[in-house]
This record gives sequence, C-alpha cells and structure tokens, in this order.
Amino acid sequence: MSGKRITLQQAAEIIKDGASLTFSGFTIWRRPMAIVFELIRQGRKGLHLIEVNGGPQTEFLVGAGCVDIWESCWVGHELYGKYGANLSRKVGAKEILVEDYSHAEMMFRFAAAASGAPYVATQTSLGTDIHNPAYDTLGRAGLRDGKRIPKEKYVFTDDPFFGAGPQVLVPAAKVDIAVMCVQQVGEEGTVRVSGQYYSDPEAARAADITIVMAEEIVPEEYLRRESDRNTITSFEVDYILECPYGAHPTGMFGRYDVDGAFLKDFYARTRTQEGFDAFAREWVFGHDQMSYLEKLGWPRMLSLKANTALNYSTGIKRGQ
Amino acid sequence: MSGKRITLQQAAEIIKDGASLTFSGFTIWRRPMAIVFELIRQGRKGLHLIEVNGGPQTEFLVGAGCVDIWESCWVGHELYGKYGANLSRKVGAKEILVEDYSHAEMMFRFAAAASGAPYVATQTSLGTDIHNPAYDTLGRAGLRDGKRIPKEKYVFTDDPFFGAGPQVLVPAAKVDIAVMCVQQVGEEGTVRVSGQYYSDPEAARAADITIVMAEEIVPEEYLRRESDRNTITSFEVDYILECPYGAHPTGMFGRYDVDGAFLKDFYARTRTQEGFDAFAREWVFGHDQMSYLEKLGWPRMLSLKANTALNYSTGIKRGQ
Amino acid sequence: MTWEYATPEEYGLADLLCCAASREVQDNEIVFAGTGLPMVAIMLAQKTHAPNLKLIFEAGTLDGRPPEIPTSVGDARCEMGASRASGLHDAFSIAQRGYVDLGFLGGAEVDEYGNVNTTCIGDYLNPELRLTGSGGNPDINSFAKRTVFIMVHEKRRFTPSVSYITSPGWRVKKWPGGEFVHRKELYGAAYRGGPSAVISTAGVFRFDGESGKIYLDTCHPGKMPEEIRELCHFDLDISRVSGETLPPTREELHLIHEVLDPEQIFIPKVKKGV
Amino acid sequence: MTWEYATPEEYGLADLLCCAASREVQDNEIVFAGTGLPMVAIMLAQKTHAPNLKLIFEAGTLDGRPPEIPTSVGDARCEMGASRASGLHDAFSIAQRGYVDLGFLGGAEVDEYGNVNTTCIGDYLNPELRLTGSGGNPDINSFAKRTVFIMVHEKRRFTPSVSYITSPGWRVKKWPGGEFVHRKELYGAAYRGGPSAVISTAGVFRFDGESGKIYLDTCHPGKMPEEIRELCHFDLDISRVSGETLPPTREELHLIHEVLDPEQIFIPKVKKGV
Repeated sequence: MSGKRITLQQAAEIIKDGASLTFSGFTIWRRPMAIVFELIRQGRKGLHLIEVNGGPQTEFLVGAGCVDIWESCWVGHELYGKYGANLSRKVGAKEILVEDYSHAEMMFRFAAAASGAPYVATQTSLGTDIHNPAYDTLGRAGLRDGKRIPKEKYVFTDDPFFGAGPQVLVPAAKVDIAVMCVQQVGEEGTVRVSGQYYSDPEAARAADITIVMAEEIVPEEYLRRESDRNTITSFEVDYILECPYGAHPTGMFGRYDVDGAFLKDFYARTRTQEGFDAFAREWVFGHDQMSYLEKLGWPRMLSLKANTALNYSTGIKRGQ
Repeated sequence: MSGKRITLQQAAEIIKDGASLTFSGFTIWRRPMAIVFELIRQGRKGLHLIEVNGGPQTEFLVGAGCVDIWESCWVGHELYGKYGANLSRKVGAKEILVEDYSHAEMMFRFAAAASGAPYVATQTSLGTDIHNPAYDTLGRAGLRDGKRIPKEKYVFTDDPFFGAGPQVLVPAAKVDIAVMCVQQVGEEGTVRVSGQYYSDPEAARAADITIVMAEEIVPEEYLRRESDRNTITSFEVDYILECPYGAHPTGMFGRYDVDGAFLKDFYARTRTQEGFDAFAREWVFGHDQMSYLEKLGWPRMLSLKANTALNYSTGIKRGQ
Repeated sequence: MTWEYATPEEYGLADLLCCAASREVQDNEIVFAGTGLPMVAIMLAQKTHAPNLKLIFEAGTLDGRPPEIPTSVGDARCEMGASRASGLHDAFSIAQRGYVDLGFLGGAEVDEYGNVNTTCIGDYLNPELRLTGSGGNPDINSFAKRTVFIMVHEKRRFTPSVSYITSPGWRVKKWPGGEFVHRKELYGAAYRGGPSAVISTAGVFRFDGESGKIYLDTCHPGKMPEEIRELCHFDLDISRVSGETLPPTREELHLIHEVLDPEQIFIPKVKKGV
Repeated sequence: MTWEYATPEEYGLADLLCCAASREVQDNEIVFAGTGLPMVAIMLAQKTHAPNLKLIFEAGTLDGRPPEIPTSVGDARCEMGASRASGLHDAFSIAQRGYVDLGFLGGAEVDEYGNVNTTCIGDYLNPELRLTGSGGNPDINSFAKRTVFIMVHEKRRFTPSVSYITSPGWRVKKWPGGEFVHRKELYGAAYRGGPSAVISTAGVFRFDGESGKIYLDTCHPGKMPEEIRELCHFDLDISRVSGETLPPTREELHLIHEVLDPEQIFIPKVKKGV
C-alpha cells in the first residue's frame, strides 16, 4: 500500500481557498462531481479554475460562489442546458473574471505544461477577438505576475524555420491541483481510463498535485499486468479515493450515462442565485455521497447503468 | 477493403531516391527491416534519414550507400554492437552528412511536426556542442532552404511568460515517408501497437506518407471493437502490408526477441566496406523475405519466439 | 437509395437543414463534427453519398462510426466502431496538422464576411449576455479547408458587425490594431480555407471567392430571396441565387428518423410514419 | 539483508561499480536509467535500500519493475510490472516537467567540470572516430537533479578538454560565443542540478559545490589517490579523499548474480558459486 488513499472530505480539504484547479473529463462526462459538492459544502472561496472546457462542475462551483477566476473556452451542459447560466449571471454582475482562450489553445496550454515547456506555438484563432489585446482580463486586473498567471496572455510572432505563417505563442497552463474522476485507479496511483481520455493525461501532469477519484480502487498488480493499457503513471498521482458514482450527474464511459434529467433540472432552476441556492440546499448541503445516492434512488441509477457490451445505457430516455 | 494493401516491393518503390524517411521502433526494436532490405536491393540513393534514434536499419542503409544525410542523435546495436560502424566509417570518409540533435530534441521535433506546429520550445542540452553554431552541418552545406530542411538549426530565445530560463526552439521534423513495423494493422489502416510505442504515433503523423508493415493484417472490425487500445488512426496510414518477421533481426514485443547473434555478426563483419558488401551479398541481395527466413531456419526463429504470457522469449541465450 | 424528394408536408425545417448540411460533405473527406444536428448530418452523409468519409469528434474519437447517435462528442456512444478513442490533443493536433477537409459549426451571430460569434451579446467587457464561449469553433474554422455554419435565422443574428468575433471569417481583425484585413493576408502560409457556407433556417448562403462577402445561394422551399434579404441587418447579395434548396429525399427522412435519430434527440418528427 | 562485505577475491570490478552506483540512489527517488550496468545498479537498489524508487526507461516505460533484466530500454522485458508502457514523448516530457531526481549515464571522455563526450573523438568536423552520438545523455543531464556517470578509467578519457561536449557539466559553453560559464549562470531558472558523481573503474569522483570542479572522493580497493591522479590528464584534486569505496556485500553479489543478471549479460561472474 502506498498510503495515497484519502477520504472525500480530505480530498476537498487539500484544495485551499485561492487554489488553481483543473478537472478530468469533457463537458458533461467524467467530472469529479462528488469532490465538487464537498468543496461547496466546505465553503471554498477564491478558486481559479483553468479548464480545457467547462461543464456542470464549473456551474456548481461558480453558482456557489467558490470561483474568482474562470479561464477556459466553453461552459454549458450540451443538450441539457445550452450555456452556463451561473457563469453568465456572475459575469454580468462582474462577480467573476473570465479569461477566454480557444479550445485548442487551452488544450495546447495543458500539453505545454505537461511537457515542461513554458509555451507552445499554434496557428489557431488568428483574427478573432479572442486575441484582442483589450480583452486580456487578467492583465486588466493587474494579475499577471509571471508565476501562476503568465506575464502575457499571448505573444504573436513568426516562424523562423519554415515561414509557416503567423504563430501565436500560448503560455503553459500552470495549475496547483488536478481533480480527476476515472474508472480505475491502482493502490499506487496508476490510472486506467476507458474510452476517450479527453485531456486527462495532460491535466494530471500539468498540475503540481493530482487527486484521483475512481469508481474503484483496484489491485495495482492487476493494472500492471497490461501496462500498455494504462493512462496516468503511478508517480503522477498524489492522492486516491474510491467513490462510486462520483461523476453523477455527468457520465462515465462503461459505467453510467449522463443524467440528462438532472442537468436539465439544474439548468432550468439555477438561472437566478435564489434558484441556485435552493438547488444546492436540496442536493448538496446536508448530504454526503451516500445520502445523495439514496435521494437519487435505485430506479434512476439503474436506468443510467451502462450496458457492459456497449459501454453506454440502453435504458435511458434521451430524446423528446 | 480500403485498397491500402501493397507488396513489399511496392512499399520500397514508393520511397524514391532523395526522399526523407523515418522509422518506427527504438534502437534494436521494431524496425522495418524487410523494407530496408528491399530498398537496398532496389539500389535506392540519396535518402535523408530523420530519426529519433538510429539502429540496424540506419547501419544497413548507410552501409549500402543509400543515405546522403543522417539527422538524429544515436546509432548502434545496444549490447550487440556498441556504435554504428558503417556510419562512423562514412562520416570519417565524408561520404555522409550528419546533423546532431539530442534525443529529447529529436522527439520534440517529431511531436511538433505531428501537432502541426513549426517548432517547439525546450530547455535541454544547454551549453553543449550540440548547440555549437559551427556544427550546423546542413547549414554549412548550404542546404537550409526552409522547405524540408529548416532555415535555422536552432533559435535561442527566452520565455516571455514565466521567465522559465533560456529556451531552445527546435524545428519540426518534416519527413516525406514514415516506414513502420508493428504487430497489427487493420484493413483500413488502424494500428494497434503492443508494449512501448516509442515514438511511433508522432513519426506516423509527422510524415506525409505512412507505410505500415505488420506481422498480421487483421479485420478492421476486430481493432474497432476496443478503439481505446489503438495507436495510429486509419486515415493516418496510406499503405499497409503483411510481412511476418519483418522486423528481424530487431525484436518485436509479444512476437519475437532481438536476434543478438545476428547483430553481433553484422557489427563484427561490417567495420569495412568490403565486409559490409560481403554481408549484404550473403543476407540481402538475391533474397526475398521467404528465402531470408529459410536461411535463418526454424531452430533460430523458434528460439526467438516470444512466450505469450511474458511477451519475450525464454529460449534465447542473452549473456556470455 | 431512391432519390425521390419528399413533399413539404413530409418534412420539417430540421430535416431540411440536416439534409442540406449532409450534402456539403464529399466522399472520402475528413470531417470534424460538433454536437447536435451536424452529427446527424454527417452520419447521414456516411449512410448515403459519402460512405468513406472519416468523422472526427473533438473529444478524441477518430474515424468514428457510432452505432447510435451520441448526444455529445464526449459521449460513450462515440467510441464503438471508431478507429481510435483518444483525446483532445490528438484531435486538435490532427486538425492543426492539416488533415481536416470540412468542419460543421454553429453560431449565435454572423456578419457578411462569415465572422461568427458564440461568446457574448453586447460589449465583451459589459456583456448583456454571456454565451457558451468559443469551444473549438475558431480552431476548427482555422484548421479546416472548409467550414459550414448551421444557424437559426433571425434578423438580429445576421448583423453587419458581430459583438465579438469568436470564429474567423473572410475579413478578420489584425492585431494589435484590430483593422480588418482579408483572411488570406493575415493567415499567410497558414491559410487553408474558411467558411464555405451558412445554412440557416431561411436559406443556404455562400461566400464570394475573391471578396469573401456572403451571398444567397438557395432559398429554402417557400422562401423568396427578397424576404430573406429582409431578414438580414446587412445588405444581402441576392443576385446570385441559384434556385431552391433541395428538399430531403424519402430515403434521407427514413434514415434520419428510423436509423440515426429515432429517439428524436436532435431532429423532431414532423409526421408519424415518415 | 546481511550487510557483510565481500572480500576482494569474491567480486569483480563490474560488481564494485554496480554496487557503488546502486548506493547513489535514495529511496522514493525517480530514476532515469540507461541500458547496461546502470540498469542492474538501479534494480539492485530497488531490491535493497530503495524499494520505493521509481524507474523510468527512456523508450517509454514508467515506474518499471522488470522481472528479468532488459538488454536495452526498448526491450520487451521492460513492460511487465510497469505502471505504464508508453513512449519517448511521455518519458522526456516527464523529465522536462521536473520529475526526475537522478539519472545514470555513461561517457567516453570527461573533463574536470563533468562535461562528457559520447559523440566523437577528435575534431567534430574531421573526426578520428564517430561514436554513438548523444542519445538521451544531455537531456537526462539537463533535466535531472543529479546525474551519475559510470566510466572506464583510462588516462585519455579523463581530459582537460573533451573533443565535444555532448552532456553538460558544471562549466559549459555559452553560445553563440562558446565562452565557458558556470552551469547555473547559463541555465538560470531552468537550473535543476548537474553531475553529482563519476564512478570510474578507479574510484568515485564528486564535484565541488561552488566551483563545480571534480575531486576524488573514494579510491576503489587497492588503488592509491596518487595513482588515480596519474590516471588523469588534468590535475586531479586528491585532497578530499574520504576513504576507500565500500566493497559489495555478499547479499548484493547474490542479488546481482543469482537474481538480476544470472545470464551475465552485463556483469560477469568472477567466482563460481558466489
């Protein structure tokens, strides 16, 4: 045993007020929701989210007032909520700083950080307002200290090698903590993600501390029998915890589907702060993971359960 | 059927005189030797090898006079031949141009090319003669046209974002053709590599044309049943061929071990050009893959065969 | 497949858009598809005239052939039958490397040069409404040879000047000054193409090869060019209209409703039994 | 483990080097190992005083625990029991990201500041002998906090000036001029450490923390400091010798010859039955 095991409560306690955070997953898939709920219960403040893309985890944390800075490219609930109503409200009220990059830029920023490079050259989004120097939010706020937050949002340059056209240098995404939600982790930290791995390998390596919440903690030896199927290395992971259905209401390949009804309800009810607060009182505060699952109930969770041959549920109603 | 299937002879014919080439594998593992032998038989000239690292494939092509430029960081036969005797001889005789980068630099150059970036920033090898401007071989030869060969070997700069120290910009590795040797390829080109994948994904994507020689061509549908286990995408592969033991005398994870005796013999006998020519007459010219295998014989090949539980051979003598 | 066109009562607007989008795809192309109607359109093309198209989902599915329509690109339904299930770095690297022929995108606003906004309504620094943000819209539009936008047609959405250029059209801003220049001038050696069509709920629009200015190509059945011009805040060129948008075929409707989206996730059924 | 030292007749020079190298490793460290003797040394440390060290092989094996000694880092024997079998990009990214505590390297020549040559003998542009080239030597040496070199001791190899600096020592060349500066000055914020020891077939050498100059730390059993100074072309500092290199223990010899390298791939047996 490696001593990496912690509880859900401890996982949230590792994330201090003011920390910069990123997450596993993609939009409404494999988000570490159980830890997000615990952060809200613990009243975390001043978080700086740096995400390849946002989703329900963003909307919950933003709605609960945990977030000061959101640096990403997209937030919403896909089919179940067309934009991030909580973020939108807080942006309008100037209660949050938003720094926009494009999706590929965010991805390449994490890849640079994961590779130990301070920046990377790209050719995307030229000519858009994403590159508008007046829209450098963190610069306008005087936060570009060159530590976590780079001195420049972008550097525009040329290619001295091949004349490949204008190059945009984007800074590495430096984050304190990556919070992951995956199918399997071994006792020593080795992670095996099934299905699309999204930006998880880069997120885990970019962060200084990586917390992995898994559906199951499995014998390390089991994962090491086929080492070419693993996704994140043992020593890249600092803490592990087992938390079944920890991604709900987001989905997990091979385990359970997105709970679209839950997300629709969340989106519909949290357009206002009062709505969010009521929703959080109902689903977050006063709960732990078990009482949350009890409240969801067996029929709902069984309908989300993935068919093991297909890796998705055949029992949920997806359309109108 | 995708119509990507070709023969060994056709594979070599796709590689024209003067082409730039790279290969799958690592030092003495998973090198596309059968295609290398066929290139020698076809008398290819003027190749520009751009390799993350070299090995027997380099030594055969260089010894046979197929190569004008070798751009890489290392050549040898590991335990079975401590350096590249053919390359060394030709460098001494000024019959070949060598451009040295470090191993990480070569890897990052391929990663840049595979990602469509013209260059990448690294912090390796600072202060070494690898960065000595007087040792820019292709520049000295007047070959830096900014097309295949970048206008600069290096650009030295700083990090404008975090002050992360001096940065070395290395140019993308642009190659005409990647020649791969793997365990399995599907009829439509999907590749599943088992074991370490070395720099194969980047090599395949960096090249304009990718030829995959596999131990077996398998039903595409078989590989697509578990798409998260595959290594190279169908559409990244232009041509495929089946060639059992195509990597011999190099080894292949899960299939057969390195033929150390063969490499030792090659290394010992090819210190001189006469020695190389004699070796090539014995093992390359006048052969096809079947007669080559016949000459090796069953006892030798069975001793190399990997144990399927361990993925390596338990039958070979490795030590003294 | 029978190329027998449906009558107006047999299909809805979503069907029409889906089929028009599907027809923008050519066989053997590599197509980058976002969530929603574009997904259905591309899978429709895969099952009709472009059986060898290769589908990329941004979340990391390469050469996908999902047996059921995914509800988003991160969906567990993406993986089955794909050449590879990997991640975003692979998807965007492949795109930046130049593999992508066509991308399907959406937008909240578009200007007459194909600049599209999905970020905010009103001043970026004091927005009336913050939208979802860029997602991969500008990336796919920067890397692909052609992009097709599918949009709801409302007059406020077809504007001389979008609130925020999220995705680059044919005349874009050159920073740091922000003056408008032709896309080709700005992109230089990185130029690969740009927006090739906008399919709105009113018609199909294309862009002049020289100026990059939008013009009306076909009107959806029942719509007149002048009527569509009235639905734009800019002065729409209707001099090059080539006719009416082809309606769905019965075979296409069958595929959409019985095979691809029987659950009506993205495309509602207009009539029972079609 | 019994910490009982073997007598000189019971071990060979390769055993001594292997054990000296093994003792450079501390528990819980992340170690980057090349092919050959370093591999045996690290696996020996793993089985003795550093059971929690994490082993990286350049070809892509991360946290490896091979059941049999691999003959090279690309070997199929690397994968079994590893946390991950991946590729070089991962291995070098992890190294550049700052994970690596210690790297084991080799060299053909070393100067008094730990600059090492593995590229050529003689003028680079007109070499007497082209060697293997750099491989990952400069990379591991740039990225790791400490590096240990294992070398054959011949006078021509311990030189005031190597033919070619393949791997950076404590005084390195600042380009474009090529003047020598302290490593810390050149690396700046990218500085993590540098060569910490050279283990030759004569003794163990270390580097002064300020000047970065090499000095003799321990002499291998039977060697005198003056004798070793005579084996260097530069003026070796022998004023800081701390004693004799500790011989292998019987337990270490047992592990090397019966468990780790029974086939004598890298380490020959001196005596039967030891």
